[in-house]
Amino acid sequence: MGVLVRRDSRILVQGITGREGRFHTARMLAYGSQVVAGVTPGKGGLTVEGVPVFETVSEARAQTHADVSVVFVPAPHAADAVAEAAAAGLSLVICITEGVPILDTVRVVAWCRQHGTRLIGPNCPGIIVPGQTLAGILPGEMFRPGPVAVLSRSGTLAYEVAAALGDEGLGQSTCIGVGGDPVIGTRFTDLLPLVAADPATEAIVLIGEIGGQDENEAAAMLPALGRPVFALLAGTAAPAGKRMGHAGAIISRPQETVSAKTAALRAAGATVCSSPEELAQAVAARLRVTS
Amino acid sequence: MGVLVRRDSRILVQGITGREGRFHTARMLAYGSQVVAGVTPGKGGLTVEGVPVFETVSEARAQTHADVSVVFVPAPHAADAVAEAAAAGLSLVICITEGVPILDTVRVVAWCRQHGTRLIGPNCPGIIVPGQTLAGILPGEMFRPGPVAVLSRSGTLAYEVAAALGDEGLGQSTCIGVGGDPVIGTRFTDLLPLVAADPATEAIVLIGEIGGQDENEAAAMLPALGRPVFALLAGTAAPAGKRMGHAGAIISRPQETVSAKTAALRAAGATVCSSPEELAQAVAARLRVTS
Amino acid sequence: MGLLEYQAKGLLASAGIAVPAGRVATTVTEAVAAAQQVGLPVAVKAQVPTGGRGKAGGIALARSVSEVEAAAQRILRLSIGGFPVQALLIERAWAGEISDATRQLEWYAAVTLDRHEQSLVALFSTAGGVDVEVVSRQTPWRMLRLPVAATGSWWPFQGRELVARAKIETCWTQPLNRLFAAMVNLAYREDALLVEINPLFPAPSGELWALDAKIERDEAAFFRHDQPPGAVTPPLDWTTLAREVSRLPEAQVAAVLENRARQAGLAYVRLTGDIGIIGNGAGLVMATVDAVQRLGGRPADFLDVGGGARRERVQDALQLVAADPQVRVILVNVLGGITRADEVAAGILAATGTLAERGRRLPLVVRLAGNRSEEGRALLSRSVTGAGGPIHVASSLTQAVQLAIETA
Amino acid sequence: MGLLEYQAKGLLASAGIAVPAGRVATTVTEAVAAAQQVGLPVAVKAQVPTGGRGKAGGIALARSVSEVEAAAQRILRLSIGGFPVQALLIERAWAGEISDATRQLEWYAAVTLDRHEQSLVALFSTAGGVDVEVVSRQTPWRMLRLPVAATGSWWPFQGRELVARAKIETCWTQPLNRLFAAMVNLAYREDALLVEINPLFPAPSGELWALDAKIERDEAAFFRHDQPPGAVTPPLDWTTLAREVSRLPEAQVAAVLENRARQAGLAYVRLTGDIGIIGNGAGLVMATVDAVQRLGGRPADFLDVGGGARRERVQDALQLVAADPQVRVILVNVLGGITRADEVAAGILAATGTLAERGRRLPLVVRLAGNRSEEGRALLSRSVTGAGGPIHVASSLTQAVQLAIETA
Repeated sequence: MGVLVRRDSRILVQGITGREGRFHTARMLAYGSQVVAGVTPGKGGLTVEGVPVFETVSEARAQTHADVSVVFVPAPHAADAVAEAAAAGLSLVICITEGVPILDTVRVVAWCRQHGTRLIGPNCPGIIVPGQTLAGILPGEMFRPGPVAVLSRSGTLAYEVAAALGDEGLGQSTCIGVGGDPVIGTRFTDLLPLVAADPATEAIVLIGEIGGQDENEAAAMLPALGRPVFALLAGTAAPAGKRMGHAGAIISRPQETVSAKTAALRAAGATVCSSPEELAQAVAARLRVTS
Repeated sequence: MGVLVRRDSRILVQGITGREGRFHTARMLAYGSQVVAGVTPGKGGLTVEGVPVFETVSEARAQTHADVSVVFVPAPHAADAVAEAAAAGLSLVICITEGVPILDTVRVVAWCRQHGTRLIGPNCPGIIVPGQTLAGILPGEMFRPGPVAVLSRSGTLAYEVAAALGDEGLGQSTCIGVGGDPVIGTRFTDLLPLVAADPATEAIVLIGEIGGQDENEAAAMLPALGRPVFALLAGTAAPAGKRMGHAGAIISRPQETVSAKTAALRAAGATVCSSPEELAQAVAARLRVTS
Repeated sequence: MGLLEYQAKGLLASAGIAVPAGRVATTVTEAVAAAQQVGLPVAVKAQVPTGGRGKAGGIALARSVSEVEAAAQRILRLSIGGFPVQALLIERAWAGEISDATRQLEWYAAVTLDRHEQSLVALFSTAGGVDVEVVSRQTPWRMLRLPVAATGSWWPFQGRELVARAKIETCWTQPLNRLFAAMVNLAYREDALLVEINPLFPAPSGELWALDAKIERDEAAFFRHDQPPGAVTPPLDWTTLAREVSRLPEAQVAAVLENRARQAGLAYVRLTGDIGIIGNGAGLVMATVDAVQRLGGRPADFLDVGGGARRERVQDALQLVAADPQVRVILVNVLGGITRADEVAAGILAATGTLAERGRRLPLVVRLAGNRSEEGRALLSRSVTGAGGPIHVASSLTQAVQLAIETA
Repeated sequence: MGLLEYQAKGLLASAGIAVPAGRVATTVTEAVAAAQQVGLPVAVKAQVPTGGRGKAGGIALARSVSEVEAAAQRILRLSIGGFPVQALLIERAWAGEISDATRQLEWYAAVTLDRHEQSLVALFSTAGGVDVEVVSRQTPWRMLRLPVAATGSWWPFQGRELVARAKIETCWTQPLNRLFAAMVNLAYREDALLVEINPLFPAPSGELWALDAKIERDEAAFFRHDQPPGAVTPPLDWTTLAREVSRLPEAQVAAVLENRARQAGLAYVRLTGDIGIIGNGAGLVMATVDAVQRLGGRPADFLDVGGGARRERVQDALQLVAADPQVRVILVNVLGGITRADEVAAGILAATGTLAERGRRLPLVVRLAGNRSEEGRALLSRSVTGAGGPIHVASSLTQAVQLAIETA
């Protein structure tokens, strides 16, 4: 159980000796994640939070059989770190780093595709399968096991939704933050089939926002999923043409507004809500009916 | 029926107004192939052998729904032509052109992979499904319909084998020349599963040569195919370290010799023969037993 | 961040793209010298990091030295979109600027990031010029669009494709291939997310000239490039900023605050209400703005401090929002993850301390959750009676929003 | 086609890679002047398009002007692997050439095409020098191998990977990244299928020096590069070639014929028998060679005229094979596809005509099948009584081989 990661996922932390890497390694370990290796060039041989540090990903992988990498490497070197993980054959790379130059991302997304590596992010909070594993920076205490899969373009808004679901007594099967940058490795449409195929998932929550057309494309996919879908879209009050967030959302075309996305999702059968609380209540009502 | 191409494949010829393009378009049409469009930049609006010529592949595709391109464009521009066909969404591109710079091929192979386009060649004779369609330059009169799939690194040696099979009364289900260059779009290992899945194929002939390890990799795949495999390997008398042919075969490592490849194929259950006649007789004997 | 026209044209020239002869001038004297050097008639063009300078009177054609003097004098006194004109580009005037005869020959070429393609795309139109946005809205088929390989390679067939679709002479294939290869190369070299040439003039000689140009760089990649002038960030001083803002006409406040926020590395958009909004994560901040509006309040801004913000950054954020005279209450909504709520709390306290010293006492509504939120709330509760305005600590987003609306 | 050492080093230098100071000389006088310019001691190195020049005495260390004179005089009289020495590289001698002290610091770096990876690969070893082939055979783990992206991009992590696997100091990461990025870039720019630096000297200063270099370009890409000297092809004249070959010691015949074939664009490998073999398509020609050997004959060569050969090419092929004194019969095996058998027949007739005029009457066995083979056979049968030797037309490969063996 768990989409993309599971209890026995063997996690490698790139940039483990940095401030963020070290801090979140401790949190992941505390959550019960199998963090088996770290990589920081020039720091091979050290130990961080009991985790051995290697010079290169390929060495770390050979020694520890790590299969998932979580990247905390600073933005100027983050794409290189992701490329290294892909070349070393890791199947999943989660790039937490914010502020990666966008053309670096464009290049490394293509590189990952060539190497058959799935990239989540950059500029994302990672993945949590509550009660099993945490691969990223999501605050574990805000999540609990349950039947709701959460896919989100926003990290903190996903925590908010998880908290609201928790208030309704609902936990999450998996929560994946895909990242807020204009170019990301994995989008809603890549994940929806995986999430729908997960037997632990009874409902799907999509947390989208203005900008891009990922939600509209996701909408086209919903009817075939066989799971109720609930959506929350941020940016109703956002003016067109203004970039909301650093690398983030901007309305360039009419179909990129909240109202257009709401219409597309509703037409595809999704329940679109206007606040985390309303969304949590809608999910709870639906799951009570069906169970 | 037919692997990769079929009777109703809609063929586009890139470089149709050149000497080779025009000549082989006529031959393909005479064979019964559906050559629906040609492309030569600057010659849009002309007609060659009754086939309309377009400026670009995307225009040709939009107008004629061509799904296979056969490229006769001269070597300096061949990779660009292949890239154009891939970008226009053709699913199969067959590059006949000989002498394409190898690093052009390296680039365009990666490009085709990104676009989900299968590239056959370069420096290949193309594909024939005898009695149905010819997409390339194989001499149609040397082939006839039958149960033997032929995959070959060499064009002319494939014709030789087809003639020998014909002398034994055996025809071919499909014959694909993968091309003789060091870097090619599609290799034996890519094609073997497709050929084995073709109900018209009762036996598979691999025509290999010294150099590279494609035959050794193919050998690893044979046991799972469920079809008898016969092989002919050229270059028994070739000295090591000498390049046999322009871009072609060279023995760099011990496992690239005919004897090493013979051993690998035999160990995998293939019948390795020393001449086209012997091979044809072996196939005939085997198919008589099984039928 | 957008480069000024002369900077953009310098980069285009370095990539081998033809641009008109031109020189930068910052005074009337320099402008006259520049005009004599490039040769009359010249275009005198305000160099400001904003659009609409034509309509604002920031471009003039000058046929004589006295016309250059007059134009330079006038334009150097302008302020366009909140930006005082500090530099002029004096450029050899182009046929199209003198007569309308060649206006039909204004093409458009751009290389820009496309979210949907997840790569750069090349845009090309033979209907360029000032109305290109109208063209691309009303006759979208006239704006051609080709994806560019993730690796930045440009294939010759792409030029043929543009020529065929635009229905222009095939003799333009080579020039367009050269132009776009250079533009793509430039985009990668300079980490530009937009390289736009409009108008692009197809000269009878077969050359393509960049008559105006816009280049926007990815701010995330500044570390590997020379900083454009003005990108060096002085520390944010509240008193100076608040004084500057208080003197501006309302129409210019947004541009100044947004520019200052960009320099401070904050993602900020000014809106038109009275509740200042600060949070971490674009989605969360947008949702907070949405909630304020939905519950009947009027958001004054969107401000995202980003992930992992330290106290200094939070302090800057609060000071920036507090410098906006329309703000009557500030709502801070932080969900700790990579950001630590105790750092945020410390930043809030530092800011309210400073603001109180300068006499700006704003009520704050703070909602902290997640990573280190208890520590953060403890910090705030110990200091509620501190130097700033009152700090209300809310437990949920809805409660926080309601409190802010009541307070405003 | 391999470049000469000085050409290769010139390209490396143009890519920003450090090479020793050196100059080319074609006479003893020039050699002395060059030595004075680069500074004694110098290495005097024969510039020939073949390996093994060290063992053949083609490299000498010279500490004085008189030693330079002596070495230049001697080496300019050498012929190495069939190639008379026409140029010398006079190069500032490197520590390792003077004493063995730094021999342990001979590293190896190459970028070369890898069939299996279908791309370029980077090769690196700290056990370089003359024995690198032994190293890579006996201790293959000391020869590190990293695939290079199809697009030619080199990632910084690749240098870290090399450093970690080679167990050298991490201070070499940057120099190796710069070196390999430059080599990959050079390979793409020059269409090189091999860029090899051996030895590569890691100087204590942190620079990596290319002490010897080999670059092999893809002949198929010559159209977009300057032709290396010697690549311009004079037409193949049988009389001249046959005379030259007849004067050579047997050991040099193969090199000269193979070189001449390459210039004529023919894929030719000399073997040691008496049956000359010509065909179209490498696989078919190899199979023909194999068949001759299997049936008891002795193949004199492998010659592939390639696809779509016209008559001139076929004529050149026959003349080249006929210039080899060991050949007693020529077997032509052509299966028409993109090649037209009638063109081949016309080429055969043209060649036999020329050869007969010059008194070289060789029996031919010709097997034509496929595209236009009937027309081709008709042409040949009308001309069997022509000027050349007898032409036997065979109907199958086996028959053709048997006929050739009987005739030889």
